[in-house]
Amino acid sequence: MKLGFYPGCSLEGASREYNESVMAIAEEMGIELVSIPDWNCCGATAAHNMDKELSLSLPARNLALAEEAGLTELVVPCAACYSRFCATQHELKHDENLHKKINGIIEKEYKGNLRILNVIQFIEEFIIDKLEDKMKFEINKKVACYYGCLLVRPNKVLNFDRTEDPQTMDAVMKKLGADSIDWAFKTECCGAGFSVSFTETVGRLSGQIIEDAVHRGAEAMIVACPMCHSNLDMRRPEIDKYNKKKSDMPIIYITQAIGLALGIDRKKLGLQRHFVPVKLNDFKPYTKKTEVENPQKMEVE
Amino acid sequence: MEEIKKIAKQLLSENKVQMVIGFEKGTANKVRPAFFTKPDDVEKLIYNEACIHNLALYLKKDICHHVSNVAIVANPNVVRSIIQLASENQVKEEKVTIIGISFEGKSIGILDFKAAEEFAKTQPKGLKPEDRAFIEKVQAMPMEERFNYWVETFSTCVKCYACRASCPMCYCGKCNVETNNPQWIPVASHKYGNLEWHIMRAMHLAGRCINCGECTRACPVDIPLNMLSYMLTDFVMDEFHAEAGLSATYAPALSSYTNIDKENFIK
Amino acid sequence: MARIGVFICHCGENISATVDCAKVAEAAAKFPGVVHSIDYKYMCSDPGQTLVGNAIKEHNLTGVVVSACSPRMHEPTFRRACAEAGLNPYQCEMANLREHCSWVHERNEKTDDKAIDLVRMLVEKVKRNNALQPIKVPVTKTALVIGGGVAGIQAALDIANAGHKVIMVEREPSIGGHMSQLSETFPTLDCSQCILTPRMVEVAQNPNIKLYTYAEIESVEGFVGNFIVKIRKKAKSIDESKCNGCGLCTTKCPNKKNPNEFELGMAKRPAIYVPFPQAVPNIPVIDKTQCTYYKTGKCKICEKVCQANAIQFDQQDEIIEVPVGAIAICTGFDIKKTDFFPEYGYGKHKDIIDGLQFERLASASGPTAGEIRRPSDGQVPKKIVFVACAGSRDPAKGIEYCSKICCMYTAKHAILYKHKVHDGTAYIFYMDIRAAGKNYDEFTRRAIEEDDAKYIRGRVSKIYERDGKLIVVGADTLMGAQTVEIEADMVVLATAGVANQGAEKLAQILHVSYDQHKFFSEAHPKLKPVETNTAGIYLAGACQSPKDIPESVAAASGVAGKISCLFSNSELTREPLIAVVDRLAPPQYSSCTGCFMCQSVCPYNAIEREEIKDRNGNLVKQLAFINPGLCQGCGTCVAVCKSKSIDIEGYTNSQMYSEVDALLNF
Amino acid sequence: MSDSHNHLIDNSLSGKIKQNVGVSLARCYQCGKCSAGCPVSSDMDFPPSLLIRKLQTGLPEHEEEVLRSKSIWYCLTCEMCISRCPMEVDIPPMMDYLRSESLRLHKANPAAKNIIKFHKAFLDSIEQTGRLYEMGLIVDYKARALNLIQDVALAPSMFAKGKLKIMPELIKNRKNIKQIFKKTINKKQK
Amino acid sequence: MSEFEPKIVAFVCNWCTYAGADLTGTSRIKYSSNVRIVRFPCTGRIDYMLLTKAFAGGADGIIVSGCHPNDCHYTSGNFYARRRWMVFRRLCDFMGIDTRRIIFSWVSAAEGAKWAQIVNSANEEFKKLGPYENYHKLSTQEIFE
Repeated sequence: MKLGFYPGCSLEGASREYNESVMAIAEEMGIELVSIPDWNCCGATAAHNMDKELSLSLPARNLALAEEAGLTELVVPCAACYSRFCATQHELKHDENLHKKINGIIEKEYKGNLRILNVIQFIEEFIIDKLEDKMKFEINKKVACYYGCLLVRPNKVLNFDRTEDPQTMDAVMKKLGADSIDWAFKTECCGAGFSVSFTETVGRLSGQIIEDAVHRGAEAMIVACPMCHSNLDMRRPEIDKYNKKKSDMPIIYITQAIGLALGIDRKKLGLQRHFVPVKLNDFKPYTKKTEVENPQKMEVE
Repeated sequence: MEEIKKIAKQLLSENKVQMVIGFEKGTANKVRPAFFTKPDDVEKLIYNEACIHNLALYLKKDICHHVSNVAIVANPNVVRSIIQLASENQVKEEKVTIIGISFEGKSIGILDFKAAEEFAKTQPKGLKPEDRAFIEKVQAMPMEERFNYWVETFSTCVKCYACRASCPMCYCGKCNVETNNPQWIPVASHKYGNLEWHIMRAMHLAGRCINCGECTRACPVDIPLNMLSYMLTDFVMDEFHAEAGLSATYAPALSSYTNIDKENFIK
Repeated sequence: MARIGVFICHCGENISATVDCAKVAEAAAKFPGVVHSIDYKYMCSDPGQTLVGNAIKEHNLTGVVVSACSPRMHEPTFRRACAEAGLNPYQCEMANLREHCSWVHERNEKTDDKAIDLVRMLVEKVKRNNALQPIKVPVTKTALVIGGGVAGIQAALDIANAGHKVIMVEREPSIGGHMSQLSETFPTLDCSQCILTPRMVEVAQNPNIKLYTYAEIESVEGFVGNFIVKIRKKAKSIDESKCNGCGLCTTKCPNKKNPNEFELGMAKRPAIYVPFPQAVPNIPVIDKTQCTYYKTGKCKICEKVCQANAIQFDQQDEIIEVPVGAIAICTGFDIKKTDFFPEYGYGKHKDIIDGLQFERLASASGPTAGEIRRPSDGQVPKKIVFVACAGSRDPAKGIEYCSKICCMYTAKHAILYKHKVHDGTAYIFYMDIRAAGKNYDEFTRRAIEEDDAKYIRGRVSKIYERDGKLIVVGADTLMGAQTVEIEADMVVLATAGVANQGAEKLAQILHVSYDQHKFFSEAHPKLKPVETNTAGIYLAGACQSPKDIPESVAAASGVAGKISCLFSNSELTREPLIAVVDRLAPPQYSSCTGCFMCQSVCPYNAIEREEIKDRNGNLVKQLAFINPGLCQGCGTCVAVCKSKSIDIEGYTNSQMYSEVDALLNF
Repeated sequence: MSDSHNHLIDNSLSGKIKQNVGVSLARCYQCGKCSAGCPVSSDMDFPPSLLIRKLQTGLPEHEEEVLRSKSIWYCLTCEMCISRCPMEVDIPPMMDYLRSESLRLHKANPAAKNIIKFHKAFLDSIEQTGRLYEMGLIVDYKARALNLIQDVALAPSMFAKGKLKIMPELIKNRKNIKQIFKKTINKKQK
Repeated sequence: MSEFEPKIVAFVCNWCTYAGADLTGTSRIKYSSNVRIVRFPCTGRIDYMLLTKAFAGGADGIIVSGCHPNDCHYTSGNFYARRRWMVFRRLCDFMGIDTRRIIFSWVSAAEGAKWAQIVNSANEEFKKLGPYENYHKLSTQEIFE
């Protein structure tokens, strides 16, 4: 099974562990992720902050390269790149002459019929069914699933899950046997691009996110975006300074969680690269349930 | 053929019917419709592959007006026409006795309407392959060319209305063509007048025509005007799954509806 | 020869601002058959109408074309003016130069040409109009009132007191509607039950009113004065004649765990229940989907305890067919539930409730007997945040209108809360206080000044639960759009008023038009607010758009007035624009071929089969015959008739042909 | 729809926003929901709804305040405002437009100089290598922003955890990237 | 004037689209002025021969509009009309009459804006198609050839 893949710059650099975990579970499930030949940076927030046409051209070049390579689906683990690709595809689809103009700028013929998948869609479509017979452990921990802002918004463009209180990552974690808590900062912004240039804001925003999750008893936070991960993990000193109390709740990627459930070696998942050490262990061994236990009734009381 | 004669003679002699409609030898080995009122005239009754006129036509003409019960030698086309006329309340079962006969001339015997419907259902229906081929050929033309094709084809029409006279479904006492306030259809046989006339005729036959082909046979200038109705027969079949001349309680296409009729062309 | 008079109206300057009326009048004068063509500033005014009258007498006109506003507006006015001047009213037509021309185009030559075309079209048509006399139709002097809320009750009582029979159909087991769920009502804070229950009893006791509760409208046929209504009286499984309303069955019923719709899910009720203590009729109903007997065949405890043995398990739904002359739609409204708001938690927080639920908390017969307590843990909330405009004025959520009553009932809630919880604080996030009724603004000032409700001007962006508290994140735009965060114990959303759930289906049964929000459409927003476009069907109350109680009651009395005036004369005159089959001398009798395709398309089965017999009785021909009493003038038969044997007055074939011809071949 | 009366060019800033971004600020009735939900509104000098109010007046002095504001630079375009706005006023693209206008007219607020420098360093790295060279970005940013000591402690542990790539990754077709930059952002700069 | 102005005739039903057009007027929504509205009691009353008559008379485009299904004031007029239009469009298409020049729509009494949008988009469409020469030619000059 071959799928188009766009790692993005952070997966090659500061968030290598995200790339390693994606590759590990893909390999485990027999999926080959084919990177776009000679892909370039999608421009992330910097590009659209400074110049609209640049912010459309950089992603468009990647999409054009992917189409030329004959790919039909494109897995984009990083939420920022995913959001930029979908925004570009959406805008160029709805504005004919802008589409022509951008094609002129990138000197390539970008058509726009590529299916762009974020990491959760990739898991839902290609991983989740094969999970049951390959799972070795149950992640029997209380986890807080954190979606961030660019994974679910703007809904008109992405049309993925609910914008407030999304449930798709929670559903995956439930499949892994985790208890995903109901908490209030699922889609609040972590401070994203201000990590370097306006760090105290990141301290406040990420601090509120960590504080709410810890307060509700989360033992780990599950993320699906390298920018969120670096803010919540690397900027933990600023977070603790804002919250005026230390927190050692680890931040792991959804792909790392699946890796742990599959019993993949922790080094292969890059767990050793985290700033906040991931001291999650003694998982319950997973026994494949023969009869389907009754679906957990959504008790209102 | 003897069997048909025996039935007809018996019906006439027992005065069950006052008239039998069939075919008799015409001049120069042609055939012509015949109206026998006396048992021994029935001898002249014949049936061969030339007998293709749709005799159901005469049920609505004056000749049958005062006849309380008429027997008619009916090949499958005639049977379907009679059933369609019955569904349009033009023919009463007690006034018509159908003597069924296959296209090849094999007698089927007297059929009441129920039996006639069963018989009609078993007969080959719908368009012949060459009709469909013609329709596809015309449909394939680009629109401009198609329009000019039909305008040219109809330009030879001289408005003799033979097509109307030969069609069993055109039984209106006063045809709309003859109304002049308002003058819906121009009287003159110029291109415009002919086109409008044939549009109206095709619309009137939508879902009612049983594809007997009489109209184009009757046309002195051989215009393929039956093709309009044939195309609509296919259309009514695909869209409304309805076919004329198969049931005496059939509701014609344009005077019935379902709420799942297609409306993808409506904004 | 036709002698047509053309009158071009300036309509003040509504038309003359973009159409050169003099030029149109001058052009019209040249049309063949036009003998008199003038333009005037206000045709519909009294002098304007006298102009028409005089012109008819002076030039003995045979036809009049008034080119002004839409015929849907003033056609009756000008037809009456022509009748008074001796010209048959149906010889008068209107060209729509305002709504279809001056108001929607620019001032230029093309617009003038269009105006001239429209006038020419109507002149050609009026030449072919026939003089017609209105059709007299009998009137059934019984009114049908659909809906038993305050509007339905008021309408029914007014009509009944005018001496006419009324049939009231209410979907719920008891009448009373949403008003019976309220605690107190603004602006006077008098108790809702106290002012409503007597009227409900009056309905039950009024000899002229036949009340069907737990019943719905199945179908409506016919037309004004002659409707035939089929009512589906759903089986209550109780014999209403025997039951004396003792309520023993409701106390003894073991199956008590069903959500109570009247209490909006904040309380439970047995499977056999009376919605609320003051219910009229005070007869319980068995909910077949919940009753153990209907599900498993066991139990029947209610039957055992009932001394009047009124329980009737095998009772079936009943279809009642009844002739009525007029229909009043008073089906009321509903409000959005809290699960409609993603940013406020999709309805999962139990302490975020809507306005009606707060009314139940405040109501003495409510689940908490009038004490304001939180649904989650029953604690008395010390801090409540009221959120106005929840869902209303929000095109993103598909509701762009203002629901009109929320500002008032939110102020009322703040006052009630202060009276019951003296040390409580009420915060109200509002957009603009819309309190335009009599004593309304004074009422909101009272909430602010005497009961110190804290009004914050801004919307709430998010509400989430934390340690049993509800964190409300809003903005205060009067403080430079500063973010405001309040830790509340309870939140009340003043959610948007929307159409009732079955409104669209009912509109289609009655053939009345409705808007994109499923509110019924009134005939004219200003001049005919309580009528619909369908003659004989009227609208009262919030089913037309969100309304408060005074407006609903006023509209209901308006409807009662309209219906009483309809019933005041024994016969009803109806537009003579109906279809006619042409007739010819024998032996043809008519060009109709008797194919009866027309009969199968007629929605009012107004077409019968007329038998033409010769002298000794045997059938010559069958012809279509149109019953003038039933024909509503839709004209479908005319377009379906192949031989064009049927024509419809007002839209005859020659008229429509001449209109199209006049528009194009000049 | 030939809306005749407003085809005359509205050259106020809000008019230009309507022209170039297709966002009509007249729809906003100042409900404040965007300001309430905005994560950085407390940092901003004018919260989003107040910013729009200033643009609605169409007065030059207000437009000046907007172009020189901190708000347009602090906006993270996290799309929270548009997802909850009752009148669907699309603020993020408006902010993008105001930022490029503010840069074009050299009115960028000094308090935002670090943010702008970071973006410039970020884009320079892409322009050179086709991808983001994080080490280069930090060095370039520190050279521009001159706050050398910030995050110095982080570098060794980043390196130890293998998160710091020493050598930049150069894509093959860098000419294509340079072309793109020349035709977009650099074209405007000159 | 240089630009081609198509002549458009609109056949509308009185209870819905005519009232919708009234609402377009009361809400002062402007739309192109080369459309002329002909009022019918119901779409069921619109005779297909009037459409060919309009083309013959020089119309370049036709709009036929009435009540949405289930909203018909006379219950079923629009259902019969819909079926009639289906058959008529198929016949015209087969005979090469340009069905792109006939726009069918449902416009309710509450959809004033939709009516203006239908007319404007129809006007644009007919402008692109240009005058309907070969039908006008047929019904005018060729008669006297």
